[in-house]
Amino acid sequence: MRSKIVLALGLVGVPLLLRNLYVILFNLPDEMEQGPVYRIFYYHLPAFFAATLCYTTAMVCSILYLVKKSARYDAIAMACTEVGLAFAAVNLITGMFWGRISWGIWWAWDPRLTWALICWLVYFGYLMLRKAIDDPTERAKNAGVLSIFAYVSVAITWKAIEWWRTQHPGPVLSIRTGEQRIDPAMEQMLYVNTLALATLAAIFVITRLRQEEVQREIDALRRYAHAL
Amino acid sequence: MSEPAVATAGVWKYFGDYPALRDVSFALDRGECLALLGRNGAGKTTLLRILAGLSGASKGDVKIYDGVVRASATRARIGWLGHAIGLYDELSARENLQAFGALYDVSKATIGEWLERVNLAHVADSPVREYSRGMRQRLAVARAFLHGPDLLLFDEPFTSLDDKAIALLQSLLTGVRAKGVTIILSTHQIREAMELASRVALIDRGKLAHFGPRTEEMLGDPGYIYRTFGTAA
Amino acid sequence: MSEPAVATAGVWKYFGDYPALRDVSFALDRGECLALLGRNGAGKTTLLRILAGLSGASKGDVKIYDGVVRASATRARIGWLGHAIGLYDELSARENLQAFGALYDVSKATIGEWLERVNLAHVADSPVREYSRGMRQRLAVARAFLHGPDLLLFDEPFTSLDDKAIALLQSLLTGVRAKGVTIILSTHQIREAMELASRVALIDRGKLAHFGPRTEEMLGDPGYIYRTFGTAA
Amino acid sequence: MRTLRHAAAIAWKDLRSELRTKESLNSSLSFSIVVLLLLAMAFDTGSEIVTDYGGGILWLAFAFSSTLIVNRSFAREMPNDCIDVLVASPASGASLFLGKAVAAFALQSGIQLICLPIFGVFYNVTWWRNPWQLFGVLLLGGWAMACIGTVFSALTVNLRLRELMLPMLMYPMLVPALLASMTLTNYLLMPGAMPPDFAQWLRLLIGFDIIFTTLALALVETILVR
Amino acid sequence: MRTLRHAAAIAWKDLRSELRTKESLNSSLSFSIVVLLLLAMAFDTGSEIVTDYGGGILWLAFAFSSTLIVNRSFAREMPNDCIDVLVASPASGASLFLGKAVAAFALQSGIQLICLPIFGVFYNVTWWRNPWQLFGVLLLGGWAMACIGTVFSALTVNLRLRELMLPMLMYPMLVPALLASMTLTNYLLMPGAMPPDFAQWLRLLIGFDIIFTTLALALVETILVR
Ligand code: HEM
Ligand SMILES: Nc1ncnc2c1ncn2[C@@H]1O[C@H](COP(=O)(O)OP(=O)(O)OP(=O)(O)O)[C@@H](O)[C@H]1O
Ligand SMILES: Nc1ncnc2c1ncn2[C@@H]1O[C@H](COP(=O)(O)OP(=O)(O)OP(=O)(O)O)[C@@H](O)[C@H]1O
Ligand SMILES: [Mg+2]
Ligand SMILES: [Mg+2]
Repeated sequence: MRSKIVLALGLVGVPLLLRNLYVILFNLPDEMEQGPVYRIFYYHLPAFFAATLCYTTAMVCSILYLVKKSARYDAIAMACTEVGLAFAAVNLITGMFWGRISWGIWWAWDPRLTWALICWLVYFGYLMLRKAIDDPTERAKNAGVLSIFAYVSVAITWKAIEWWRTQHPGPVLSIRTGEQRIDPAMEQMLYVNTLALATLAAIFVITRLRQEEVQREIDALRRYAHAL
Repeated sequence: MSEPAVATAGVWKYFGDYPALRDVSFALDRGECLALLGRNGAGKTTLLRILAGLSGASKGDVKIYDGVVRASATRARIGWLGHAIGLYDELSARENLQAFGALYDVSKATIGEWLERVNLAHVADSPVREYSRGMRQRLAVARAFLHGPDLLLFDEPFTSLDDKAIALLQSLLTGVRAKGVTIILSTHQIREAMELASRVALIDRGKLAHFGPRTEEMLGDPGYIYRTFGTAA
Repeated sequence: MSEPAVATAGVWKYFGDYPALRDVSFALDRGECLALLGRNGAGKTTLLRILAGLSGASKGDVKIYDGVVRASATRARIGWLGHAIGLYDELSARENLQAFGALYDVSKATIGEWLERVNLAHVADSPVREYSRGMRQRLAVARAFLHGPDLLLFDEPFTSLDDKAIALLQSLLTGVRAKGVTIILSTHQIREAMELASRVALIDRGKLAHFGPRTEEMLGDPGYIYRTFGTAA
Repeated sequence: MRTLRHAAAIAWKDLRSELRTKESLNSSLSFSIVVLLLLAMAFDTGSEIVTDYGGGILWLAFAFSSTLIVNRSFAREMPNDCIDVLVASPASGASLFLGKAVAAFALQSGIQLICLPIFGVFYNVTWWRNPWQLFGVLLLGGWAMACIGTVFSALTVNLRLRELMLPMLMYPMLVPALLASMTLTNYLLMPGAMPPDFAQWLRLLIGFDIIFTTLALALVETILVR
Repeated sequence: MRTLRHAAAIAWKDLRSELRTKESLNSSLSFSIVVLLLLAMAFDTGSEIVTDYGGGILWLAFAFSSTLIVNRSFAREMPNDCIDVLVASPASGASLFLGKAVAAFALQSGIQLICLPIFGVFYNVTWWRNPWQLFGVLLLGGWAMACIGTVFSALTVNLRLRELMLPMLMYPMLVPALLASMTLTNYLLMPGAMPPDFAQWLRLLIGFDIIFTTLALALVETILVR
């Protein structure tokens, strides 16, 4: 069942990803001011969206864990956070390269950049905390609490673009600004690629989850052996 | 008075893969005194901590006076004395009792009484850091009794007490038992425990190997229980 | 072999104004085992700490194997086991013994042997944090014996050991005594100590109330010493 | 009511034992003075940098010294397993948290009050231009640090490398509050009328305090009971 | 020789219990990012401030992390009275001090090495202009912090001395060393030839290290044995 879902997602996601790459590289026109570099954008923003999706799921599952105390939710929260962190890293790194090319520096202490970094650090801290606790229930509990706190930083990152206006470009998407600031074709591509990356994220999460479950099964068997 | 004071049903506790408790079930009536015996690493402390709500069972059910373990009302009825004394080294005996007493609404007078009772009144205002080991243990005993709990969970309470202090603790325990307080104590000083106990439980590597009334044979011969109910190992 | 293993002359120890030890003088020959008895707060720990060089006497003289207490050569000959176990919770048993062994040039093989001897070999690589109280105490015993000291200073070593572990420790102690090691141990478990001791000292509120050989009466009756040599209080 | 009474008892105990040993108080106070001193030397003071970044410097010193205090908040309960006795007592997790946070807050405020005049002297700043507003900002920002710090102290108390883990988890969370406090303090140190976004930053700071206090109170019970 | 062997054993034990897993590396990594971030918040960087005061920012981050690490040095020996066993062992006070200081120094250097490139990226500084001299300054300044910090930490063991307000003096004592390190680092980050007082600051730093190491080795025995 699980593997069928993965397969289905893969069948949708991977071709979509390849098609998008083709369209982004060869079909869409250059941006007027920046030239070809801007194509990085089609990964920069969707990666952040995918990460946000992951973080949100992680937060919801953490709450569920704290209420229901079922290890399953903890595993989902962990898998989502790991994958989210990877996508957030894609957003950061593409941003840094983009910045290097268009601003000439790797990093600026612009609020948007800073928040993206803070957000990343917070979730990295989450993984560190998990690694530092050996007892599974203790780990799940503390990590769950941290995940809820951490989500505040996601919300702030999301809002930062509106609260502070600086070096990093302001909102461009029509759903946020209410007006059409970029070419509709570009905007549509953003959504389509977000979908592709989100599918990819789902595949990663499920795979990671399965790995975790196998691990838990092994643990259970070992426990059973010990109890005998 | 019909329901038991403490009832566990199929309690398991895992530390990682290691089952520290395996399927422990027993029921203890009110006013009983249970001596919890077992070799080093058998699981006595683990069981007591679960009863006190300090750690959760991996599986199974624990009832205390028909309430769940962590309910605030239940907690107010428990007197806990663990391996460590649970006192602040830099505060004085009186300040320590005040600090904990405040959580149970204990009056100043009661605190003074208990300091008298455990023979620490003359040093009540020096910091606990300066106490000898036995004095610390006596203060910890006072701390556990302070709020007049209905269930005492004592983990090796006789440790490092001298003959007089042991006699004192024994008389305190028999005193409260007469008033209907239930007592569970783990110890390796079997002789002292047998004088108090009405029931005896033996834990053997996580399993409850024996649970029953204290018999006459146990009184005189501390090795009897291990020989009769324990496994060879 | 003529000079005594441990000799104190007029040792006083003040904590502030309080004299925890008053004029303690005794001499203990090599290969003897001294049981240091006394009520809670009598001053046993204080005396042992002075002998180990962990705190200085306010007045008086201490000689260990004819050396001064804090000399490095003297320290290498002492095995110390205090109230607390003196082990790192986050390190494993083996790492703990390695860490302390390195200060005395103890070989790896010896460490493995001792882990076997105190029955901890099967958990030698889990952190001490996960040990039960008795397991910790056994590891602490191994740590104190590790470097083959000539003088053992043990403060309540039987604490929280089960019947088997007590028997083990007793046999270890008689074993090394046969090789000429001198032993001083304080305890409230008088029965267990009397089986080992060749001399008995009683400290009564800082004073050395009795120092002499262990007699037959002491063996059977743990209260005998307090009754005979102690003050009424 | 009961929660508050218990919290008061715990706060009082914490303060009492900290004032006895002064362990974290001393190190935290002297460290914040060092930070002020170092920054004063690193940046030629007198230049316009201080007037522009005075708030930043001040809050940097507070933030660093606060770690040293909250680090001990729950760590203090570890020797002799005092935490077990607290958890087994009828005091709720919320009261435990409140008590500890208030104690940390009080200690921290003491340090802030000592630091403020020192800051004034080292940097030639007239910090008493808007004293009440400034105290208000100190209170709000200080509570944010105490609140988050206490929660994370509880989360990390059993960890190896706690000393690094705590600030690494705590500061990123704190950044909004610190940023707001810094900016507000800068505004309050400047002569003249307040800039228009003063109210906005203030709202951010208050909102932050409310959100995190609520979250902490709601979640602390789960953290404490194993 | 024996002193050194014992010191090595103690340092190894300390490092082992801190570095149980490689996660410690990760957490120091993100810890240092967090501190640099905090400093960037306080001073709107990007302006010429960084090029002029880069050394100040860097050493502030180092001082902070070092305080946290070194605070634990002897505190680690307190649970279970491990310090008693060490003091009763034939290891001398000097070897105990050396071992602890070296362990703290190693941890600290690890963090510094991680910080440096991050500092470079986040503040757009070309720090590799004079790499060897820079490492030299890091070593000298780092040792000063580890040495003074360890002595300070040892005071936590000894109640009587701890109450002598010594801790209050301890951190301010560090100021000369930190100031020298900052100035030297600033010089090394700047393009062009070294200013004439470079050698003078360097001498100050070296002298500081020598004096305090000697003092510490001489005094530590008194601190440890009550
Ligand atoms: C390290 C550097 C960078 C980071 C960490 C970063 C981070 C982010 C984040 C987190 C978002 C999504 C936020 C949201 O939609 O709420 C975003 C969106 C965006 N980024 Fe970046 N960015 C970086 C560099 C750049 C550069 C150099 C450019 C272009 C010059 C750029 C252009 C954009 C644009 C146009 C958006 C879409 C804004 C919107 O409509 O939401 N970014 N960036
Ligand atoms: N936190 C933990 N992690 C892993 N194992 C643990 C933990 N706590 C206890 N154990 C293990 O569980 C078993 C039971 O421990 P417990 O402390 O309950 O023993 P005990 O009966 O109290 O022994 P003692 O008489 O020595 O105090 C031991 O084998 C111990 O190693
Ligand atoms: N650091 C200290 N400061 C002040 N008084 C102290 C200090 N240490 C011990 N004392 C006092 O000295 C006396 C002797 O203490 P000591 O620890 O030697 O007793 P003990 O014989 O070991 O008792 P126990 O059997 O309870 O362990 C006690 O009255 C104690 O209060
Ligand atoms: Mg136990
Ligand atoms: Mg003692």
